[in-house]
Amino acid sequence: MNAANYLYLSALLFTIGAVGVVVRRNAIVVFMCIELMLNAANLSFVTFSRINGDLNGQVIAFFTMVVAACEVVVGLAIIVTIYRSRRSASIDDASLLKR
Amino acid sequence: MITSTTLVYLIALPLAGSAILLLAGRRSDKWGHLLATALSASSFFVGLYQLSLMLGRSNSERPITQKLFEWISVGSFKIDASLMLDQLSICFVLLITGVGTLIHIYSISYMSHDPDRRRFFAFLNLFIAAMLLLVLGDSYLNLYVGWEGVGLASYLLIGFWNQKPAYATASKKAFVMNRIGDMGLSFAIMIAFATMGTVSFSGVKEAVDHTSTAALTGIGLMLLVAATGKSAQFPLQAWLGDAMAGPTPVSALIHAATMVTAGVYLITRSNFIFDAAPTAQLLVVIIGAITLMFGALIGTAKDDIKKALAASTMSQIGYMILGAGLGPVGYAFAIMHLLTHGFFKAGMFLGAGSVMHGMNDEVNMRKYGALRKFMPITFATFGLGYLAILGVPPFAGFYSKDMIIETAFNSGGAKGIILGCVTLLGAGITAFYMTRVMILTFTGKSRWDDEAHPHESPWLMWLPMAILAIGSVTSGYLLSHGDALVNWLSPLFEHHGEHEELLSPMVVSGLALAMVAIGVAIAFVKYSRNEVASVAPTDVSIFTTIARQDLLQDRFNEAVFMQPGQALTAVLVKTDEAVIDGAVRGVGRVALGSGSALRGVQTGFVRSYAALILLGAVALVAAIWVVTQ
Amino acid sequence: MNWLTLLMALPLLGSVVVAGLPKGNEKLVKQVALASTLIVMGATIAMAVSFQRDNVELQFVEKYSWIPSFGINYALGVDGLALVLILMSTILAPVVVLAGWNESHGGRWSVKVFYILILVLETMMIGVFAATDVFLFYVIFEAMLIPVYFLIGGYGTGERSAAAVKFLIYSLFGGLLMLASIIALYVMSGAQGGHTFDLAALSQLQMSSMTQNLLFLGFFIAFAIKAPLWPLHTWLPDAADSATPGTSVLLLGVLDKVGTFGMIRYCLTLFPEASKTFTPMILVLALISIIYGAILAIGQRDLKRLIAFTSISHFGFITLGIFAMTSQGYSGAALYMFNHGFSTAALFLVGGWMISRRGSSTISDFGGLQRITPVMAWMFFLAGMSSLALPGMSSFVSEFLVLVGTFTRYPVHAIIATFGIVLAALYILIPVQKALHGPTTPGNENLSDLNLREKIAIAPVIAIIVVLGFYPAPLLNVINPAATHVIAQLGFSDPVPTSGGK
Amino acid sequence: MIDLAIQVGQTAKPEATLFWILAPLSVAAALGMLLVKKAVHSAILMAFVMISLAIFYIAQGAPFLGIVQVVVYTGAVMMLFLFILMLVGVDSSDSLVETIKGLRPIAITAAVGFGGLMISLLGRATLGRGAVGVEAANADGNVQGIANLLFSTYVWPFEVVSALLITAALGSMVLAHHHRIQTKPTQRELSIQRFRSGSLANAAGLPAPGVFARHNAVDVPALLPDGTAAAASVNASLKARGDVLNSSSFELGNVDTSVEEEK
Repeated sequence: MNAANYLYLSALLFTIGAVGVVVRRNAIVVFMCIELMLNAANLSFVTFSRINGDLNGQVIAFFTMVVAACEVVVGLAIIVTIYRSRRSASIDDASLLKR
Repeated sequence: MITSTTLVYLIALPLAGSAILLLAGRRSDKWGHLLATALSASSFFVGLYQLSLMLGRSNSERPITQKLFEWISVGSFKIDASLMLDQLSICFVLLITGVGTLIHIYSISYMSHDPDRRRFFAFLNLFIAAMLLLVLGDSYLNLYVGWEGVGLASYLLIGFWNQKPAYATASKKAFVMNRIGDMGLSFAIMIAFATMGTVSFSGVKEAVDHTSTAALTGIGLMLLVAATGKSAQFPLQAWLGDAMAGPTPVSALIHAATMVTAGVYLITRSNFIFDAAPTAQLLVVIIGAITLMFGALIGTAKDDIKKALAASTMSQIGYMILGAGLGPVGYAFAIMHLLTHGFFKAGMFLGAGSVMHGMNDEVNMRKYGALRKFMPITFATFGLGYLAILGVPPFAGFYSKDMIIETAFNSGGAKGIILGCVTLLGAGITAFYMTRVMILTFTGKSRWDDEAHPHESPWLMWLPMAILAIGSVTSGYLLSHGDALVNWLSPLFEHHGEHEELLSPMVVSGLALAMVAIGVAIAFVKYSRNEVASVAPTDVSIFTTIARQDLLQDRFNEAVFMQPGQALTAVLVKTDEAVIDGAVRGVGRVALGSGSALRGVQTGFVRSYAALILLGAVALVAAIWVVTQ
Repeated sequence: MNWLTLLMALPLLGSVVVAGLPKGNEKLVKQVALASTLIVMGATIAMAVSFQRDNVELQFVEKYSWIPSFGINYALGVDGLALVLILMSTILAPVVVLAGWNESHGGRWSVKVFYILILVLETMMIGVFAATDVFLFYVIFEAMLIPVYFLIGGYGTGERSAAAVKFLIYSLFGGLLMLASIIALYVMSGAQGGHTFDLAALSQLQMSSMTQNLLFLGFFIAFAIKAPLWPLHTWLPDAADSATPGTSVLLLGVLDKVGTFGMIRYCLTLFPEASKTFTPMILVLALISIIYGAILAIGQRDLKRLIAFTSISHFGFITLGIFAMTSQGYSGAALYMFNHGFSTAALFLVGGWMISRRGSSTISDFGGLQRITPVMAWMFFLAGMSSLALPGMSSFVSEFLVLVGTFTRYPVHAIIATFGIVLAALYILIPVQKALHGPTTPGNENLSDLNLREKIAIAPVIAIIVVLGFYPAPLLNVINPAATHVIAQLGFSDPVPTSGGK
Repeated sequence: MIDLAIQVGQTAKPEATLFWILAPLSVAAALGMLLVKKAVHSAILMAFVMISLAIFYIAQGAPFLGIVQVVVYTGAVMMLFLFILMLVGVDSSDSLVETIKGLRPIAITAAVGFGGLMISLLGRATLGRGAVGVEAANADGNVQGIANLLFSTYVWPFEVVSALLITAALGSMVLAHHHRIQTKPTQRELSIQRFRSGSLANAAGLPAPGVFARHNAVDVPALLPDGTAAAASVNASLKARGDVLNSSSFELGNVDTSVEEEK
């Protein structure tokens, strides 16, 4: 089977994730979409690893996972904090960074 | 040339007086006027001493110089602060210090009630110093210093009572119009330096021979511009009438006897240039002739005694300029008329001052009348001056003015005839307006208000008038006896062949006297036999109206220079604000505007930022797509 | 002895002392500041005495490596022109401190800060004229803006912040262009014998005429903004309007001279060919500045703005003299720089006193001051006479030299410029008439005349103006050798008398 | 089992079958994430996608990553998500109506453009190029291979990432820590506050839930003396969840109050 198919899949997932980040308002869903994008990237890495025949891509994907985990931890903490003060998980409500 | 070490005292004494009086301030109120008068007089005596030395030397050794210090020296532009006294300068030195001292004495009394008398004397001394520098400078640039110095003194003295806005304006007008003339002098100096490499009188005189006529004409014309400014000649004449705002002694000294004749001095001093530049010389004559008539016509309509005299001054200086423009033969006569005019016009101005002094500073002659009885001495001295200006023999004007008329007739061809007629006609008109002044002021019925208590002036005032009156009577004879002045000055001027005589002196004198008689007669008929209205009649001919408005000179200047200038200024001020600064501010506004336009993108919504990032990613991928194609 | 470093260090030391003084004692602060400036003035005069007049090389040269990796040196040295300008700056500094004794009150910051800024500025004023390393010059050139920015923005009046920002941005814009040119020079020097910022070495660079023209413009625009030359002048009236009189004196009297000084020191030296190429254009700009500045001055209603515009006219004369390329023009321009410092100082200081007493800077608010405050009125009048270049005042000598020098090479330009002297009479006499003459108008009756401190402050300025008017030789003797040297280096010699073509 | 999966994955045909079954499903699940209203459903769909990806990893010779993916993502990360969802409110469902004008068309256009361009680029880059395969690299075992790299070439990033992980843990603790601005009110203060409030209705404290004698569960509202239900007696979160029993059946009116007489 052609390994490139995984790349196409990765591109599709990444795009869907990106759209999700833009169109969804619930912070948690947005986060999940970000995770989706990261995973799509990971899939690419693994595929590249296979195409090139060495394990570097897999190591990078591994790192990505760690970083993604960190990011989720901190990000969710932020969401909790915001939720505590605003009683809302909608990211549109936190729009003070303007003008 | 013989060097001297005493020349500088001529200038230093009055300059020191001025400095002491100005720096000491109110502390010198008590004795300031005396110090100033004494210093002016001592300067006069230094002048007399120099004259006696000069008389003791042979003709060629008479000019003396004194180098004070090196003033400006850059490259080949070397100007020393040095003085030169020759036969021409000494005439002026004695006139300035002599008449000046008399007027100092006069002013002690005339200004005695003024709280700022000390300042007045400081300015008078400053003027004497500057005027002496003007006539003693040995280069055009040194002359220029004195030239602007007298302008400054004149400005300060015209505006002496500058708390009156009109007087302040008059002084400013005088300064600015003089500056236009000064600009001419600057041009002359620049041309001289660029073409001859020197600006000293002796250097320029030597360089004339190998300088092109075009350059000389340029220098000559520019010198003429300078002369018209300082001597109130057409077309820069308009300031002189307004300059009468100054105290009367100032009018007598500066605006009659000395400063306004500086233009004549300049032209006479530059005789070597004008002799080599006939075009310029011709223009000098034309300017002189125009001003002569111009002043005379204005004089006929003025009711203000000082302005009438001022118009007369303008006209008389026109005679001098005309004389100076007639070339080598005319210079000496111009100077002679200048000297005699210095006596009689100063005397008449002082007389006018005396009249004003007795009449609560009223200047309108229609409010005078019959003052002969109340001011006999003033009447007598003024009368002698009057006879002198008319040119009645044997008074001073007879000798000097007739010489100019005669020279004008004899200058040859149509030019001679035209000039002769103009000068003759001028003499007639002079007779008319001076007689008018005499009649309105001293004879007829009294027309003054009840408040006026005419009285004769104190001796401190009439004494200078009397001395000047003696001068007006005798100076003409003394100066022309045996061609004294002509011979005295002759080493300075190059003589060419004499013109043929068109008319003999006797005929000219006869014609002139006839014209004077006609003028006097008309004036008598018009003013002595009829009642004079104490308010100027308004139903007068258009000519009188125009003459009363100084032949529309101010209107012309206003319409042609002042108003366009003001409009230009206003436009430029607005343009600077709107266009130039506007462009600068526009740059700022563009930055600001683009910033606030882009600010709209910063909605604060994280998702819109994300959308932008996505768009950026699309752009990036698109770029890669295009590049890798 | 490292005279120049000493001169630069002294005011800096003074500012450190001022900074260490107790906060409450304002009088002590002022006295220390005055003493520092006086010491600097004394030191400068001592240095000037040992200056060799006929030596056209740079004197009091110092050179230390500063940033070796870029070949940047701390290099100082003066020729006649720089010496004269340093002398002017250090004489003006104590005058400004003394004259503006109270102008630091009512500022945004304390009195101490004001004098620290002044003293720091003085260090830079000396440095900018003494620097012979282009990079050092640039650093000081830009660093000078900072104290001035705070002096205007912190202690000025009216829209001081806006004026300060306008001044800063204008100057920075010019400085940026100059920086680009300096970097280009540095890069080119690398290809021709080693990277350097040394002025003398850079002036030997070979470059194409196109390059030279562009680099010249970079320098020239910076200096034309500083000078300021039409049409880059609009910051000056605003800055002068908002700054305190003392700051204005330093701004117009000294800082703006950096522009004309730079034209001579950098534009002419580094780019002789381009200078010749642009001379016709620059002369026209200078003429426009002369006439335009004068007309705008006539049209001003505000005293400070009026003085600012007269300066624009005067800077036109200076630029004209520089680019006339004759020894008279050059010496006249150099002398003009010195004289303008003092005549503008006199105008601004006396004008500032008038304004602070009256509480308004609108000319028509004054009236009849001559009767009320005779000494102040006379000082203003004398300052005005100096500004209109009356013979006997020092500015006459310089103005006439510029005109004569210009006339020998560019007669038409000189003639047009001469019309400026008539306009000068108008722009001085109109405010004199409105403010000093006429009846005393309401609001002016109780103005007080100059006090002793103010008299002491203004006296040396007037004295210098008058003495140099009659005896300019001390300065001319210093300037002349430098003038002939520069003119000769550019390959010019004074035109010989033409005899009018005969 | 893993060996089996690898074998299945690496034989050409079965892998293709696996891919063509799982890939459309995972895309559909991802799209579903965007379209469903409830966050919980999104999370479940997300978990599905992640597990599919784990299978793909294993199929591509990365069994270690596949396992880690399941453990870390579906195990830890998704749990975190669900925890937070519980905190925030499991039942809350989003409105899918766009509030920022023009954002959705832009997003979709951009996404289509991005996806299209990416796929076009990928097609251009990979067409006609076969994969090398990681069999050689995995000769000593996948975990050993990765470990070799991780502790040699990537040891420095590895350390950095570990530091990051600790920092993140600390950071989240700091963020989540509730900083009390005021001191906790004492019982005394609370009781004073109750009396100071507008009415004395709650002065005695909130009624406890439950109906005595008949029912004492927390999800049943207490009965007031008049027999009606006291809404305030039930915990708000129970109400929000809708997990409140109707107390009407226990109300006084419905209780048979007839007393049987004792004989």
